[in-house]
Amino acid sequence: MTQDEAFLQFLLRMGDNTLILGHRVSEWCGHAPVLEEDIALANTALDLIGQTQMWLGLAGEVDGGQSADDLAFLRDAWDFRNVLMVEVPNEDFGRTMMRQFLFDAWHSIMLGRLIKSSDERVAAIAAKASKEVAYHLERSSDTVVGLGDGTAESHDRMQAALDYLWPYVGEMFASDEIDAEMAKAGIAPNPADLRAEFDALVQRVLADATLTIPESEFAHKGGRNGKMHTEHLGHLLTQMQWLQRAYPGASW
Amino acid sequence: MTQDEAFLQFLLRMGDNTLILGHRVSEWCGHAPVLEEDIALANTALDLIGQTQMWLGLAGEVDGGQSADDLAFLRDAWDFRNVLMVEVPNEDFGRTMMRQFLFDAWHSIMLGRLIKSSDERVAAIAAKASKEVAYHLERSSDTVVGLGDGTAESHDRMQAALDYLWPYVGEMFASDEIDAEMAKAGIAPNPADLRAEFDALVQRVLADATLTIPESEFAHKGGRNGKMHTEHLGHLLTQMQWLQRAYPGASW
Amino acid sequence: PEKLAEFQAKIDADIKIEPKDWMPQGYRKTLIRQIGQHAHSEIVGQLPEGNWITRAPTLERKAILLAKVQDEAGHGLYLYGAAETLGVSRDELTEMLLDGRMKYSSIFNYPTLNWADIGAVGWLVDGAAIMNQVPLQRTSYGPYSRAMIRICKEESFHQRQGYDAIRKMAEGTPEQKKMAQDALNRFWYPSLMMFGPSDKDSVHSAQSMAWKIKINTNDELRQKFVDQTVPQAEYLGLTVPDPDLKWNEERGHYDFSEPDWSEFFDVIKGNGPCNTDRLTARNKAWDDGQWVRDGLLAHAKKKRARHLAAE
Amino acid sequence: PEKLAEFQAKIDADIKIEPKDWMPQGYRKTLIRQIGQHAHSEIVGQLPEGNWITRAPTLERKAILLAKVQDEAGHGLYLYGAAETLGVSRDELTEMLLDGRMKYSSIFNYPTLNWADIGAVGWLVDGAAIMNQVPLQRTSYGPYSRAMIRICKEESFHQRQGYDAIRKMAEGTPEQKKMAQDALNRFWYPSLMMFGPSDKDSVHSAQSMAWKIKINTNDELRQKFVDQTVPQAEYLGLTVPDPDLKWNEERGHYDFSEPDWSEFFDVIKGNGPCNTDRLTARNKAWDDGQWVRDGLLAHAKKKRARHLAAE
Repeated sequence: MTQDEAFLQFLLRMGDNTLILGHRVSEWCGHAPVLEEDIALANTALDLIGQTQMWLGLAGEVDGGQSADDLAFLRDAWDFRNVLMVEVPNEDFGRTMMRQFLFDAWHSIMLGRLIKSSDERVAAIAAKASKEVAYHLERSSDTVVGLGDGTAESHDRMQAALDYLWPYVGEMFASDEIDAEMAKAGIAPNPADLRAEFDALVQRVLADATLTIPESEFAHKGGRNGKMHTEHLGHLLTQMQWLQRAYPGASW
Repeated sequence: MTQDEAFLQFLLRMGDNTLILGHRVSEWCGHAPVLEEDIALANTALDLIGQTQMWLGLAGEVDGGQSADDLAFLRDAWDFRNVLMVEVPNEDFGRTMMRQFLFDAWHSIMLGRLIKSSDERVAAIAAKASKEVAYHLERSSDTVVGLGDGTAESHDRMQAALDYLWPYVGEMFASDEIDAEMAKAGIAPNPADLRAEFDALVQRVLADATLTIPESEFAHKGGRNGKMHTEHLGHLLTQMQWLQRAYPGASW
Repeated sequence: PEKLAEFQAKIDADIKIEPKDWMPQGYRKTLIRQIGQHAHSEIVGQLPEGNWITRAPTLERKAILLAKVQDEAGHGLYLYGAAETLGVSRDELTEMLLDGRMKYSSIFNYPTLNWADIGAVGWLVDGAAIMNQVPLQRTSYGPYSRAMIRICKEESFHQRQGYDAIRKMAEGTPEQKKMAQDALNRFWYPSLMMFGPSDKDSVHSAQSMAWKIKINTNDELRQKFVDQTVPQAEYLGLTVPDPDLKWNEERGHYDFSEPDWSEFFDVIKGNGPCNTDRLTARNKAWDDGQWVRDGLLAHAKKKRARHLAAE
Repeated sequence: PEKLAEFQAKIDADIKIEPKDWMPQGYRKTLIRQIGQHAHSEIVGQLPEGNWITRAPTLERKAILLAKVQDEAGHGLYLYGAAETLGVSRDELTEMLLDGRMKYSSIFNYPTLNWADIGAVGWLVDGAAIMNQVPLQRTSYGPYSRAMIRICKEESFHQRQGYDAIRKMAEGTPEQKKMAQDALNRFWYPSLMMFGPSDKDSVHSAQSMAWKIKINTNDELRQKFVDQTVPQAEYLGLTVPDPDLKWNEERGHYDFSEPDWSEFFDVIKGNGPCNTDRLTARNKAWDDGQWVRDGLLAHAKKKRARHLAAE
C-alpha cells in the first residue's frame, strides 16, 4: 500500500463517519422530544455534513478529481469506510444521544491530534471541525448525564443504549496498516493511542451519569476496512442516494 | 384520449395496485405475530407480485415493448397509478389486515367483472387472479372478524385501523374518462358500479367484526390519475427500485 | 372603557403594547390564537421539508435544507416565547395543537412528492408567508412585532434559496423541469389559499385590523403575491396552472382564478392529504419524548438540590 | 435397562421410534434440543433473506425469494410439529428462543450485504444445511425423519435456485461479479462452521450417533461440502477465499483451511455481527403480536361458546 492509497482510505474513514452519522442525526428532523433538541440535532447534522464536504472533497482530489458528492452518492455499501457504530439505527432519543456522545468523545480527541497533522489540508479541516465537535461533545455529555441521572426510566434507557453500543466502541481504536502508514507520515495518530484519553473522558461522564460500562471487551469490526458492514447501511443508502441514482448526471 | 391510451392507464392501475400492495405485504416477512400469518402474508404477497407480472407485462406490451420490470423499477412516483390506500404504511398487523380486507373486497368484485372482459388477455389474467383473490378475501375477512370480535384491545385496534383507512376507500370507486372509455369498450366495468356490491359485502363482514363504519364520505384521491400520491410512495420506491437504479442495464 | 380608549389611542399612535400593559381580553385571546397558530405552523412545517432531508441530492442541498428546517424550529421558539408573554405556556399551546384544538397553516397538509417541491415550498409557501408577515413587523404587540422582524429576515433568505433551488430544476434536465412544473401545479392554489378566504367572508378581520394585529386584507395580500410570483414563474419557463390568468392593464394587476374554497374548508376540517399523518407524527414525537423531558427535569431538580445542600 | 436394550435394538434394526413408544429421557431431551434448534433456525433464517425482499431487483427474483422464505416458515411449522410430539409446545420452544435459552444456527448471525448474498445463502448455506439434513432423513425418530424428508426436497430446490441466482451475478457485469465474489468471501468460512467443531471436540456425538440422531461426523460432512462446492465455485469463476485450498490426489479430497473457531465461539456467545438485531427482531415480532394472538384466541372461544349455546 502506497502512502497515497493509505491517505485516501484515511480521508474516506473520516468523511464517511461524518456523512453517515450526519444522515442518521438528520433523520430526527421534526421528531425530537423538545424543540430545543430538534434545533440542536439539526445543528449537529449540519456540522457533520459540512465536515463531510471537506473530508470527502479532499478525498476526491486525492483520488483524481471526483467530487465529494460523487463519493457520497455514487458508492455502494462495500466502498464505505465508516465505523459500524454510526450506521446503527437511531432507535430512541437515548440511543441517539449515547451514540453521539461516544462518537463525539473519540472525534474530539482525534481532531485534537489532527490539528497537528503534517498535512496542512488535514490540519486545516481539523482546526475548523474541532471547534464544532467540542460543542457537540459538551452537549451530548450534558444530555447523557441528564438522562442517565434523571428518572429510573431514563436511567434504564441510557444503560440499555450503552450496553447496545459498547461493542461498537472498540472499532474506533482498532489500528491497521493504513493507520500505521498515516502515523509514520505524521498525518494522523495511531487510533490505538487515543484509547486511554477516551477511556478517561468516557468513564468520567458515564460515572456522572450513574451508568455502568459493560465489562465485555468484544468489539465488532469491519466498517473501517469495508469487509463487513451492518445490514442497516444498505437501507440508509437507498434513501440517501436515491435521486442521484435515479437521475444520473443531473445537476441539482 | 384514445382507447389504447385509456387501456394502458387501466392496466397500470391494476398492476400498480398489486405491485405496491404486494411490496407492503412483503415487508412483514419474518415479523408477523404468528408463524401461520408469516406464511399467509408471504403467500398473499407472492400472488400479488405474480398478478403484477401479468398486468404490467400486458401494459408493457401495449406501451410498445417495455417489460413488466421496466415499469415496476424505472418509473418515478408520479407515473404510478395505484389507489392511495395501498401506499399507506403497514403500521400494526391490524391496519395491514384491514387494508387487505378492504382491498380484497374491491379486488374480488372487480376481477369477477373482468373475467367477462371483451379483451381476452384481460379476461385470462382476471380468471387466474380471481381464484387467488377469493382466497385472500376469505382469509382477510376471517382475520378482521376474529380481531374485531376478539379482545377489547384487538377490537379497538381494528376500529382505529378502519377509521384510518376509510377515507381511502372512496378512490377505488371514483370513475373518470378512462373508466368511461373502458366501460364503453366492454373491457372493464365502471368502478362506480361496483360500490353497492362492495358496501353489502363490507357491511356484512364488519358487522360480524362488531366494527362501526365511519360516517364521513370524504375520500382522498389522486393516486389513480397520478396527480397526488402520499409521501409514503416515494420512500417505498427508494427501496424497491434501488438495485435497478444503482446498476442500470444489468441483468439479474 | 376608559382603559379601552387609552389602549386604542396607543395603537393608533403606533405605540407598542407590551406584556405588562393593560389590554382587552379579546386582544389577548386573538393574539394568542394568531401567534400560537403561527408557532405551530413553524413546527408542523418542519415535516414536509424534513421528508426530503434524507433524500437531498447533494451535500450542499442537504446542508441548506437542514439549516432551513432548523431556522423554522427557531422561529417556533421565538413565537412560543412571544405567546408566553401573554400568559400561556409552550406546553399548553403544544397540547392544544396535539389534540386538535388549535390549528396550523393548512399548506402543511399537502405532501412533498418530488425534490422540486422543496424549491416550491421555499419559493411559493415562504413567499406567501413573507407577504403575510412583512406587515406584521408593524403589528401593535411589541414581542410579536420583534419576533416578526427576526423571522422575516430569515424567511426572505429562505425564499431566495427556494427560488434558486427550483430555478436549478427548471433549467435542468427535462425530468427536472417536469418536476418543477409538477411542483408548481400542486402548490399554486394551496399557496393562494394561505391568505385565507376573501375578507368579505371573514368575521374577525375588522376588529383585528383596528387592533393592528392584522394589517392588510387577505385579498390585498393575495393579489400582491400573484403579481410578484407570476413574472418569476415566467422567468423560470414554468406555467402557472390557471388558464384564466392574465395581466389586467386597467387594474395594473393580474386577474387570476380563485382557489377551490371547498377544498380549503375540507383541509381545515382534517381532510387534507396529510392532516392525519402530520398530527400523528407530532403526537408521536411528543409521546415518545415524554421520558426524555421527565428525565431532564428530574436531573435538573437533583442538581439544584445538590447545589443547595452544598451551600 | 431392559427397555433400554429393546429401544436400542429397534434403532439398530432401523425401526422408527414413534411418539407413543418408550424412549430414554436423554434421547427425548437431545431430540427436543436438536429439532427445536433446527426449527428456530428456519424462523430466524427468514431475517437475513427477508432483508432483501423489498430490494429484490426484478419481480421474478422477488417472487422466488418470497416463495423461499415462505417455505422456510413452513419448515419451521413441520419441525415445531415434530418437536411437539415429544411433549413440548411451540410456544414453550419460542420462549426459549426469545430469552436465549435455546440457540439457532449461527450462520444467521451474519448479515446479507449485497444482492449476491441471497444467491450465496441459497448456494452455500442451504447447501451445507442439506449436507447435514439428507442423512437425517434416516434418523431414528419417526416424526423427525418424515419432516426431514419433506424439508430436504424443498431445500435442494432452494439450493439450485440460489446457485442460479449467484451464477447470474457471476456472469453479469463486473460489479455483479464483484458482488458474487464478495458474498463468497464473507460466507465461505461461516458455511464451513455450520457443521460444528471437529468431532474430536464434540461431547455428545458418540451417543447421538448410537441413537441415530446424528448420522455422520461433522468432519465427514464438512469435507463432503468442500468437495462438492469447490468445483461449483470454479465453474462460476469465483475464488474460494482459502489460499491453502488444493486437491489432494492421495486422499481423493480437497485439503482446506479450518475456519477461525474463536470466531465461531464468539458468535455462539452472542457476539456475531447480527445476534442482537436478530433476537430483537424476533422478540419484537412476538411482543407486538401478543394482542393479535390474544384477540384471535378470544374470538375462537366466543365462537365455540356461541356454537355450544346454539346446540
